Amino acid sequence: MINLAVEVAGIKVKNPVMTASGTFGFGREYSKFYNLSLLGAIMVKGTTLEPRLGNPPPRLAETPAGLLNCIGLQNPGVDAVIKEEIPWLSQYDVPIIVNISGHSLEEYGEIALRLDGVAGVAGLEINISCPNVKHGGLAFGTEPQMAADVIRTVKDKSKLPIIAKLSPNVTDITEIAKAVEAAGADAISLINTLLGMAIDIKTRRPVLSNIVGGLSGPAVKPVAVRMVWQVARAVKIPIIGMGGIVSAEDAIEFLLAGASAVAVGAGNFYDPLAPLKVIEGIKAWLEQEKIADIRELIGAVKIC
Amino acid sequence: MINLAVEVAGIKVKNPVMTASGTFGFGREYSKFYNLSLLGAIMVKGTTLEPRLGNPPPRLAETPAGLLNCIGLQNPGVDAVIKEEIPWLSQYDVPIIVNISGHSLEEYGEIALRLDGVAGVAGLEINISCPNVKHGGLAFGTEPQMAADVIRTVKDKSKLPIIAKLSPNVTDITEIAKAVEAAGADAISLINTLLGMAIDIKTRRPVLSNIVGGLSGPAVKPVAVRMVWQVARAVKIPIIGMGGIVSAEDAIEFLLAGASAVAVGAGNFYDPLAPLKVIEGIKAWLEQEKIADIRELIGAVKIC
Amino acid sequence: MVRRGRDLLMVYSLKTRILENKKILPDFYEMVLSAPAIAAEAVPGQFLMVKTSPTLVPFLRRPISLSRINAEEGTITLVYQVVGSGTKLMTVMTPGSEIEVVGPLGKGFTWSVKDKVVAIVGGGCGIAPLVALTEELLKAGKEVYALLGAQSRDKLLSDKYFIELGAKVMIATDDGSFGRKGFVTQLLEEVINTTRLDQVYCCGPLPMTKAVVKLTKEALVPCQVSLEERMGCGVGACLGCVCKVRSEEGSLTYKKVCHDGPVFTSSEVIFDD
Amino acid sequence: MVRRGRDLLMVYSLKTRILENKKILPDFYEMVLSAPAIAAEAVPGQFLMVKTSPTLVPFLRRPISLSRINAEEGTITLVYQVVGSGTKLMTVMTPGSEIEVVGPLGKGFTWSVKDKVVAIVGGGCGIAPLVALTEELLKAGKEVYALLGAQSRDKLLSDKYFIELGAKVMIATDDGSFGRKGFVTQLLEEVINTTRLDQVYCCGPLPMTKAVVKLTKEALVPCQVSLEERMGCGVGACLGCVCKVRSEEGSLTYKKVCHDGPVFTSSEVIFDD
Ligand SMILES: Cc1cc2nc3c(=O)[nH]c(=O)nc-3n(C[C@H](O)[C@H](O)[C@H](O)COP(=O)(O)OP(=O)(O)OC[C@H]3O[C@@H](n4cnc5c(N)ncnc54)[C@H](O)[C@@H]3O)c2cc1C
Ligand SMILES: Cc1cc2nc3c(=O)[nH]c(=O)nc-3n(C[C@H](O)[C@H](O)[C@H](O)COP(=O)(O)OP(=O)(O)OC[C@H]3O[C@@H](n4cnc5c(N)ncnc54)[C@H](O)[C@@H]3O)c2cc1C
Ligand SMILES: Cc1cc2nc3c(=O)[nH]c(=O)nc-3n(C[C@H](O)[C@H](O)[C@H](O)COP(=O)(O)O)c2cc1C
Ligand SMILES: Cc1cc2nc3c(=O)[nH]c(=O)nc-3n(C[C@H](O)[C@H](O)[C@H](O)COP(=O)(O)O)c2cc1C
Ligand code: FES
Ligand code: FES
Repeated sequence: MINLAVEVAGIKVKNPVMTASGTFGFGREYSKFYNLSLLGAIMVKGTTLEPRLGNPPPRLAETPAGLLNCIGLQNPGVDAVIKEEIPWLSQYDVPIIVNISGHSLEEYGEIALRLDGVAGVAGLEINISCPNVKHGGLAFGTEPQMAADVIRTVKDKSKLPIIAKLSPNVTDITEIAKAVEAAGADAISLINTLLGMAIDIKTRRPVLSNIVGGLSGPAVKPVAVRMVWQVARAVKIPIIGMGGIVSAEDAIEFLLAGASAVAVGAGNFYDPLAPLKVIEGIKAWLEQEKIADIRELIGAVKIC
Repeated sequence: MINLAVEVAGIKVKNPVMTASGTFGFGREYSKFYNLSLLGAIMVKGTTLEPRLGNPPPRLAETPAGLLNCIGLQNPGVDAVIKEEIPWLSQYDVPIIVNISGHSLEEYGEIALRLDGVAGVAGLEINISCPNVKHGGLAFGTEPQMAADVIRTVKDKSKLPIIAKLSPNVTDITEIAKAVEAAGADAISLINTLLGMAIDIKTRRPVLSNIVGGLSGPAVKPVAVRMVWQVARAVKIPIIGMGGIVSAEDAIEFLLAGASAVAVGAGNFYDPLAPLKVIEGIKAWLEQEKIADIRELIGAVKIC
Repeated sequence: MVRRGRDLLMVYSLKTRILENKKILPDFYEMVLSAPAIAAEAVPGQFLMVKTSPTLVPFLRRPISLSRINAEEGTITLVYQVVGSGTKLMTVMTPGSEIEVVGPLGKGFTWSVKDKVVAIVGGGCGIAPLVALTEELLKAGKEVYALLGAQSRDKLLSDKYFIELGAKVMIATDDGSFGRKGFVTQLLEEVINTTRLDQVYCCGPLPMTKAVVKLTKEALVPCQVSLEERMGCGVGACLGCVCKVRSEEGSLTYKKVCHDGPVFTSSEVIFDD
Repeated sequence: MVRRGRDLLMVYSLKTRILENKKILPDFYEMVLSAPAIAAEAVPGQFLMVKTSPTLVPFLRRPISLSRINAEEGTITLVYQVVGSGTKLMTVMTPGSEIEVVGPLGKGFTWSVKDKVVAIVGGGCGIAPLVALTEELLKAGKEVYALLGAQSRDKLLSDKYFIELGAKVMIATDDGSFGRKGFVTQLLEEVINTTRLDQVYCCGPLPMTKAVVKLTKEALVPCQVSLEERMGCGVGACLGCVCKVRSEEGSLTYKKVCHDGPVFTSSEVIFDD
C-alpha cells in the first residue's frame, strides 16, 4: 500500500493535491464533475469582510501557456461564506481552507475571528499577495515587516492553522518567507500570481479592465518551482506549492523542490478533471518507481 | 512612405527591431539566413573583461512556451570581441550594441573604457541583471543604489550611449529604473530573464547544471509588457522592450506599452527569420492601420 | 476511469469522436461530434468548452454553442467562425480523431406553452445556437420568424436550413449582397410593427443585441439574449466571465455568463455604452 | 519573400512538404520530406531543427538527423523515436501537409580516400544518421562493417536496409531477441580483433559512445562520434549545446554540438564520468 497522506500545518490530508483559491469557487461547480472528497483539500475563493463585486469585465486574458486575471476578489463576504458555502462544502470529507484578504490589519483580524471555530474550516490561507486590489494585496506581501504583521494579527485571533500565501513579485522571496515563519505562520503557500499585462493592439487598450492582472498557469511554473526550492531551504515550516500544475509530473516537480503539498489552480480550467488526474498520476508514478510513501519525495531534489 | 525609423539613446535605427543579447551570438550564425543590415540593431552576446567558459551543460531547459538558460556568459572576453567580432560585424550597415557584464564596478568600468571609441560600436548595454553569475549579476540589478553605481561608472569611462538592462526579479522595477535614469543612463532595456528552475523527475536532479536559470520566451511576455508600461510612466529616457517577442503583434504590444524599440531574443530559436518577420509584419500592420510613422505607436496604449 | 461523485451529474468532461469537420462558408466550419450523453441532456443555448490543441497553447478552452442537438443519433453539431488561434486549430482536426469537450454548460433558451408567435434574431456566428432553438420552437408548434443578418452573403449562416425547417426567414446583409441591405434590426422593427410577437430570442454581436433589446423593450415584447464574455473555466468557478445585471432588489451586480447565462432575460442585463 | 544577404548561404529555413510519415517500428517513425535545396547540400551526420507544433508549445525546435539524403529526387528522410511531446506531435502530421525545418546544420562525418575498411557503430535512434553515411561510404568504395545495437528486436532500426546496401551487418540486442545478446561494443571488439579498421563512426547513447571511444583509442583506430546535447538555436548562436573538448593548446574548453559538431573526432571530446 502506497501512502499518499501528508500533514501540512497540522492539517491531515489524504493526498497532497489541493485546489487553489479563486480557481475552484466554493467547490459547487466542480462537484458536478467528481466527488470532492477525493481531493486532498479545497482552498476556497478569496474571502473578504464585506461582500465585494470585484473588477468590471474583461477580467481574463489568455497569454502563452497561461492567463491573466483581475477578478478583484469578487465574493459574498465572510458571513455569507460561513452561512452558505462552508456548510454545503462540509458535506464532503475534505479539509476546507479559507483564503482571506483584507484592506487593513483590522480587517484581516476580524475575518480570522469570525472564521475561528466555524465547523468544517480546517485552516486559513492568508492572501497577502493578491495584486488586484489596491489596498488589500500588493503592499502587505512585498514587505517582510508588513507580511509578518498580518500573520501575527490573524494568529492572535484564530486557533486555526495559518498558511501565509506569498506573492512572487518580490526581489527576495526568502526574506518574506522567514518573516512570516517568525511571525508564527504554520505553513506557506506559493506562488500567487505574477503581475502582468496584455494590450489588445486593435483597440490599443489593455485587455483587462484593471490594466494589470495576475499571471498564472504553466508559463509561471519555472518561477514557482524556483521559489518553492528557495523557500524550502530558508524555512522549516511546510510549503504548499502551486503555479502552473496541470499534470502529475508537474506536481512531483514541486514536491521534489520542497513542497509538502501542491495546489492546482488554472489547471482546473485546462481540464476540469486535472486534480484527479494529478492524484492518480502521482499514485501510478510512485508505484512504478516503487516508492512506498509520498513523503520520501518532499524536498528530495538532488543537488550535487 | 511609412517611417519605421526611431532613435533610442541617440542611436538612430532604421527600424525598431533589434536582436537581444545572448540569443544572436555576434551575428555570424544568423548572417547565413539573411542580410543583417535589415535589422534595427544587434545586441551582441554578453561580454566580460576576461574570456569566460560559462557553466557546464546542460545549460538549457525547455518550459511551457519558454526556456530556461544558464549559459553563464560564455564569451571570448572584451579584447577578442574588439579584435575579431566587431570588425566582422561592422561590414553590415547595422548599429552594434555591446552587452557588457562585470564582477565589480572596476570591471564594468574597464570594459566600457576598452570599448569606448571602437569603430562600429554604437552603444553599450549594461547587463546588471544576469542571474547566472554569482558575482556579476543579481546583486547589481536588484538594488537601486548599486544599479546606479554601475551606470555612473560606465558613463564615466565611455562617451557611448549607455543602455541599462534591468532585471525583472525585483519588487519594484520603477525604483531601479529611476535610479539608473538619475545616474545618467541614456535608455533602459527590459526585461532580462526571470529566475526559474526545472527539475527532472526521473533523475530527481535540476535540469540545469547551475540549478537555477533565466526564464525567457513567450511565457514571460505579460510580465515584460507590464514592466515596460510601468517604467515608461516612471522615466523619461527611452525603453527597449523585450521578453517573448515572436511576432509583429507582440512587438506592437511592447511599443504601445511604451517601448521605443524592441528586441527579439528566444524568438530567434523559435524561428531564425523571426526578426525579419517582425519587421515586415509591423510594416504591413502600419499600412493596414494607415499609420504613417511608427513613432505614433510608442506609449500609445489608451488607459481610461 | 475517474470515479464520479454523489451529486446528480449533468456536466461531462469527455473525449468525443469527430464525425465531420467541414468548411461551410469561407470563415465558418461545421463540426459534428458523437456525444450521446451530452446530446441527451443539452438544450438550445447551451455551449461546450472545447480543447483546441493537444499542447498547453492555447491554454484555455473555447466556448462554442451547440448549434444542433440530435439526441436520437447521439450527435451534436458545432458551427464555428475562424477568428484566432484556437478556432484555427479546430479546422485541421480530422473526422475519426477525438476532441475533448466539457458540457453541456450554462443556461439555455426557454419557451412557454403560451407563446404562439416568436422571432429569433441572429447575427454572424450568433446564428449558430438559434438553429437548435428554432428546431425546438417549431417542434413545439410555434410560428417562428427567423431574422438573419450578416456582413455579406458569404458570411450568412444556415439561411437555407431555416427555410427547410419551416421558419419565416428574412435576411439582411450589411453590404446588400443578399436579402435586405442594412441591419437585421430593421427587419425586427418591421415584424414588430406588423405582428404581435410573444417572445424574441437574440444572439449576435453586442451592437445588434443592444438594438434588439431596445426595440423589444419599447414594444414590450419579452426578449432573451445570449451573451458572450471571455471565459476561463466555463463552469462558474473562476468569476472571469461576468456581466452586469440588475439584481432582484434593483442593485447592480454581476452574474456569470457561463453559469447564470449565456442566455439572460433582456430586462436584467445592463449594457455599458 | 525574405531577401537573402550577401554571404554564401548554406542554411535554409523552409516550409517543406511531407511526402510520407509512417510508423516503422513500435516507437519509431520515418518521415520523408521534399526539400531539394537541403538535399542538394547536406552531408551525412548533419541534422535539421524541426518545428513540431503550429503553436508556441513546444517552443523549441527538435534536432533530428538526416537519415537519408536523396539529392536526385530532392528528398530527405528523418527517422525519429517517439520520446516526448515534440516527437509525439510529429507522428500525427499527415503527408501533403507542411513542416518547418532549418538546415542542413552542423558538421557531418568525413572520410578520406585512404580509408579502406571502416565500421559504423550505431545504437537506438543513433542508427538513423549512419544510414546516409553508409550509403556514401559504400558509394566511395569502402568495405563497411555495420554494427547495430538496440534494446530488443522491435527497437532495431534499418538492419535489413544495411544488408541490402551491402554492408557487413552484425547485430546485438540487450535482451538477445535478435542477433547477439549483449552490447554492440562487444561486436566492435571482435571486429577490431580480427580486422584492421581505418575508421570507426559512432552514434548512439552516451554509455555506448564512451565504450566505443575507449575501444578505438586502445586499438589506435581513428573514431568519429556524433554527440547529442539539448539545443536552443541549433545554429551556434545561443551557446546552449556545448560539450567539453580539449583545445589545440591542450586546455579544456567548450565546443558547440550544433555548430562544431554534432560529429567530433573522438580524441578531442572529454567525457565526464
Ligand atoms: C457562450 C459562448 C458561445 C459561443 N458560441 C460560439 C459559436 O457557436 N460559434 C462561434 O464561432 N463562436 C462562438 N463563440 C465565440 C468563440 O468562443 C470565440 O470566437 C473563440 O473563443 C475565439 O477563439 P480563438 O482562439 O479563435 O480566438 P482568439 O482571439 O485567439 O482568442 C483569444 C481569447 O479570447 C477569447 N475570445 C475571443 N473571442 C471571443 C468571443 N467572441 N467571446 C468570448 N471569448 C472570446 C478566447 O476564448 C480566448 O480566450 C461563443 C462565445 C461564448 C462566450
Ligand atoms: C544533433 C542531434 C541529432 C538527433 N537526431 C535524432 C534522430 O535522427 N532521431 C531521433 O529519434 N532523435 C534524434 N535526436 C534526439 C532528439 O532530438 C530528441 O529525442 C528530441 O528532441 C526529443 O524531443 P521530444 O519533444 O519528443 O522530447 P522531450 O523530452 O519532451 O523534449 C524536451 C526537451 O529536451 C530536449 N531533448 C530531449 N531528448 C534529447 C536528446 N536525446 N538530445 C537532445 N535534446 C533532447 C528536446 O529537444 C526538448 O528541448 C537528435 C539529437 C541531436 C542533438
Ligand atoms: C481566476 C483566478 C482567481 C484567483 N483568485 C485568487 C484568490 O481569490 N485568492 C488567492 O490567494 N489567490 C487567487 N488566485 C491565485 C491562485 O490561487 C494561484 O496562487 C495562482 O493562480 C498560481 O497557480 P496556477 O498557476 O495553478 O493557477 C487566483 C488565480 C486565478 C487564475
Ligand atoms: C540563451 C540566452 C542567453 C542570454 N544571454 C544574455 C546575455 O549574455 N546578456 C544579457 O543581457 N541578456 C542575455 N539574455 C537575455 C535576453 O537578452 C533577453 O533579455 C531575454 O531572453 C528576454 O527576451 P526573450 O524572451 O525574447 O528571450 C539571454 C537569453 C537567452 C535565452
Ligand atoms: S468562465 Fe469561469 S466563471 Fe464563467
Ligand atoms: S543550440 Fe544554440 S549554440 Fe548550439
